[in-house]
Amino acid sequence: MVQYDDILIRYGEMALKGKNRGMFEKQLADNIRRGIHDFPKAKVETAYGRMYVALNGEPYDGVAERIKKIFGITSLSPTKRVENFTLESIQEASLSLMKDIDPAPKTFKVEVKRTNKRFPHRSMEMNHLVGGFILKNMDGIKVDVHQPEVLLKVEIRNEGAFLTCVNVPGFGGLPVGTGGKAMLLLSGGIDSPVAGWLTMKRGMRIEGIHFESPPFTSERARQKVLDLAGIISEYGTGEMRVHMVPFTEIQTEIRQKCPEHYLITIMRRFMMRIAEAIAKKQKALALSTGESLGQVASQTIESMHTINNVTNYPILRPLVTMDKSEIMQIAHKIGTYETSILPFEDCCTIFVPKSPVTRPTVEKASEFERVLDIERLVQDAVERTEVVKASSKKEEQEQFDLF
Amino acid sequence: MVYLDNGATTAPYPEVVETMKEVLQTYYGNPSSLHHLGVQSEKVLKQSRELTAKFLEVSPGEIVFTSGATESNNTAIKGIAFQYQNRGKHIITSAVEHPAVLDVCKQLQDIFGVRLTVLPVDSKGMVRLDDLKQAITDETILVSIMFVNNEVGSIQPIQEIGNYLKSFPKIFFHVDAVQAFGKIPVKPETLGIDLLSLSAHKFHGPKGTGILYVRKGTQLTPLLVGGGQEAKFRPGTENLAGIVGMVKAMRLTQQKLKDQPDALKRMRNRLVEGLQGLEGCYINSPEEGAPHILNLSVPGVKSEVLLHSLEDKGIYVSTKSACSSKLDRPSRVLMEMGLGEERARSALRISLSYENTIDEMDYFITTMKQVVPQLKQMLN
Amino acid sequence: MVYLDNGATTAPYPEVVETMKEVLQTYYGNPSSLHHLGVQSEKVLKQSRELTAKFLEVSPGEIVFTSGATESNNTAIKGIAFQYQNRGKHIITSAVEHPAVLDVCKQLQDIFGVRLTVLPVDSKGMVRLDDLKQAITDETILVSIMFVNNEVGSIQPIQEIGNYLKSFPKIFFHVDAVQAFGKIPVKPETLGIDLLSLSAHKFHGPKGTGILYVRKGTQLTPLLVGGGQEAKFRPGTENLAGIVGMVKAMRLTQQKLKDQPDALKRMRNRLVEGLQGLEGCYINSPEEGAPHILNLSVPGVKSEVLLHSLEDKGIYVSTKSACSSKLDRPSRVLMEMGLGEERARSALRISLSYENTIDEMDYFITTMKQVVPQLKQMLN
Ligand SMILES: Cc1ncc(COP(=O)(O)O)c(C=O)c1O
Ligand SMILES: Cc1ncc(COP(=O)(O)O)c(C=O)c1O
Repeated sequence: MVQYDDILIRYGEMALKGKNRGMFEKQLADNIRRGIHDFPKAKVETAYGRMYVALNGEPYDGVAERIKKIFGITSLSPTKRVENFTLESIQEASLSLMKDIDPAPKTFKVEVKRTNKRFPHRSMEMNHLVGGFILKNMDGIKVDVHQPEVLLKVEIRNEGAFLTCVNVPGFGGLPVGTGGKAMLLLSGGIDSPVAGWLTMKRGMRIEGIHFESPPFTSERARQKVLDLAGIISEYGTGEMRVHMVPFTEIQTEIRQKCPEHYLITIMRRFMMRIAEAIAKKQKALALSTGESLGQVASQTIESMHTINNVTNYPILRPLVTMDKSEIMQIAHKIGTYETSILPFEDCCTIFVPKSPVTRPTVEKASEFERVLDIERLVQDAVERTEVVKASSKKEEQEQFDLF
Repeated sequence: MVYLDNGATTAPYPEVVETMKEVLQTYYGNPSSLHHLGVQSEKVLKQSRELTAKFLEVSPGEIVFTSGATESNNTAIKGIAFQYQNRGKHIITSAVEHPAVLDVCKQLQDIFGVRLTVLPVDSKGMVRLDDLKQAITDETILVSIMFVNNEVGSIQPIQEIGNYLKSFPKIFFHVDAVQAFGKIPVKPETLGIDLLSLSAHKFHGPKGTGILYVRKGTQLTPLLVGGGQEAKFRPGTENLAGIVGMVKAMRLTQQKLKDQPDALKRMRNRLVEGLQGLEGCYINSPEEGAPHILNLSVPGVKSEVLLHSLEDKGIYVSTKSACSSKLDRPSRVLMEMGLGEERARSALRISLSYENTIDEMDYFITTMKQVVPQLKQMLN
Repeated sequence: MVYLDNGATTAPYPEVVETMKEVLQTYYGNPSSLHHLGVQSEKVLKQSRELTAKFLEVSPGEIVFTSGATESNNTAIKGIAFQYQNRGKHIITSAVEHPAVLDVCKQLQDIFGVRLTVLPVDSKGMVRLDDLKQAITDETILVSIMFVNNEVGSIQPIQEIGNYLKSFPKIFFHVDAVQAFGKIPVKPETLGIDLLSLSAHKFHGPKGTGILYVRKGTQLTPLLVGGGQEAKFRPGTENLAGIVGMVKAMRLTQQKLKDQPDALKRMRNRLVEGLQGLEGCYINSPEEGAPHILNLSVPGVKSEVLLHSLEDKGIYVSTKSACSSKLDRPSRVLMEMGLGEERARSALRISLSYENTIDEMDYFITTMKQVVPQLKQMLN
């Protein structure tokens, strides 16, 4: 097992010119720092237009696991630093790196870059010296200069020689915190966390809004939502505020006073109104939802139109064109799936009408709603909303003083 | 707080906690060690075994200490299945067993080619002796039937089955008596039982300890293999603190059963009477069931919703067995009893212990009468 | 009292006892129950798992809580053997394993038709990588090698084996690390280990709790079947007090390893030096063995006799592994190391913990120098 010294971080520099760049880098460095807070010795460093994490003895695997999630990073590479400039130590280090690759590669290529001109061997010569050493000491491996499985890069600089041969892809995107704020309507299901994740991908900070209906929903359902928020926050700033909106009263009012087939439409219109009110308070400029077209009867374009009618806020629907299977794939990839499928009631599963309307209209919805004191209900729910901070940091969750 | 979830688990008696603390501090030597500390631990272990045997009216050599009923059940069922596979490969169990029996049998069926008969139950949740008689074949090596059902409290005809099986010396009889001990008399020998499982945390003992009674002469292919402890039926360094805690809990519980044999029954009767006036509330437990379990349904109100409404008032109950309660499925046991999906989806289990009081029953009744109509209104 | 039998078991830390008491009293709810008491217990359980994962530098989803290393070993070995039997039926282990590994493999051989290769060890008690290389066949599904031998302290070449096995993605690597945790770094992931067993009572935690690390993606046919707890790898109501006690003990022990990395080694060195002057006393442990175990022999003086003489002076040691110490046989491990029957019959195991002191070592040395000549004289 090779002990790596640094992790080199690459980000989409091309897209970033001018003064945005400094802000972008600072946010990315902050997000990485928060992501690896429990590896205290690891330090984020920016120098000469690149960013790297000095491991200082922390395990590469554990640190990389965290970093590779963070939006804004296109790829990363573990690097080995060789402090003395002897040919032998560079050869040995190169070999150990190659041997560490699992599964063992069949072809490779060496690429040496020498900026330290005092080093006696030139780049081209070094390519042969290093490559030859590896060929001699590893079975079943060949050089392929065109399409090598592994590209071993050796950079000989004044501070030392830096070796990398693994390139771990990141998720790309922009660092969370560089693109304004949206409020995410977060249920406990599969879709909304994925929608949140995709919203974050473009650099937006998000806060969650969750509708609770005790006693129909439980402590575990609430915890599940916070867990989900914690999981997706790992891709951004490491934490996320979730607004817990008490929704029982509104649901029962609708249930008792409005026609059953419009129940879901009206309920969702209330959710939008409340979300907008909270967004205003939190200075967010958009709402984000997990809706996709035609998934369930309530997600027709007519339905979307009718629900959208109560707000002027932009509603981001990152999943709108996706199939369920695509959404599930992402949920698996980002680690929310297992939590999403835990079977606790959420506010949308309690009152399920037998035949919900599939083509609701704005006119009808407004008319049915007239019996309700919309303003009071919304205001009351917003006032009683509780804000809870979800976090990927364990010590910020509820902890027991037992250990 | 009114804790009515004693079927899921119980709070350890304060005396149990104290005694465990003492064992942890004083008798930490390994019972297998040759020196004094080991000898002391071994003596404590021996006394624990003797007391357990006394409480169950069996011999000390027939007591195996385990890590709980799940392990006891697995050890018994797989132990017989592997040990006697040359005699036959047929096992009989019931449809209302705990997963720690039913799923063990199914695993044997799926992976090890055992043939399985799952006996149905009647509307009271009881197996019929006739069904059992018909199921027995030359190949049958084991019958595993629980004593008291954990969801509805039905008491199975263990004595009848035990008697009947006496004429089949080659068939072993295993009984999961987890919900029976301390509530009704449990005497494996007079009941004709060969193997019997108990779990300490169901009678105010610690979690992670249990008992397997193995009738003398019964061989088992050991499930766990290792250092040879527990007469090789269950090796591994003995959890002495847990064992002593369990034995203490057994003693205290048996004492309560003796001193107040009707206490549980009185509380349960109070519940039944008190709930009679509540519209739309049905009792699922058979009248002659175990005294500490009462299962009821309020059709139209999902179990989980009623549970959380009661929780708001400080009352803790469960929907079905604890370990399956996180799955959003109708109760399997109620379905098997033929009570229908609506009742199986709206079931609550109230489970009592000697620590509960009649006042708590009254509080529960009052609360139900308050909460249920509210919920019904909200849901209509 | 000078307790030098920490390889058999350790005294729980006072903090462990306290925290267990608190859990027993406060967090007795069943983690599977839906109400608040259950939720609280579930959260405590979750935190326990996260901490354990952190200590071992793995993910929480890879941690399974068990009732001890015997169960962990049985679960791992049988779980792989049954799950992957279609791939092959060959298992490799070593001659110096604890019975909770070796006898499990033998049971699989005797009853389930598994082919077993038992690797020999050299005079230091270590397996040779070359022997392992030669033993591997297309049929091999599991290699089970302990980390630190419990009788003599030899550290097996786990890293080398782990590295080597990386090129055999279809072979699983199980490590019984019971005697390693807290004494040397145990990081299953970097060592290339798929399954790893620990037992809490070997590092001042409670008896009856253990850990099985199961690398992500590894399937196991569950040994225990039941209510589905522990991701179905190990069902049964969780022993929360034991688990929390164990995690606390892990934390304290790791802290000691970090704060005083040489403490054990220094004590062991003192023993070695101090005993050099004692005629007829041979060290059986390899020099580069684990820092907490020192095995020695005084040929001509039977282990048991020396043990009891030391006991008279308040010193508690053991003859070999605790669980086999009641059998009057020469140490199997020493025989395998080729040390001969005479030394294998007169062996003592001194096993240390961070709670021991240099003064105690000196007392042990003095006592040995006093007792051994006396015994020799009496026996001549
Ligand atoms: C009837 C029955 N059998 C077995 C068990 C399993 O016991 P444990 O979880 O203690 O292993 C339980 C309770 O969970 C039970 O109620
Ligand atoms: C190496 C080794 N493996 C396994 C065990 C078994 O552990 P337990 O008895 O806690 O199950 C022990 C100790 O007894 C041991 O030393």
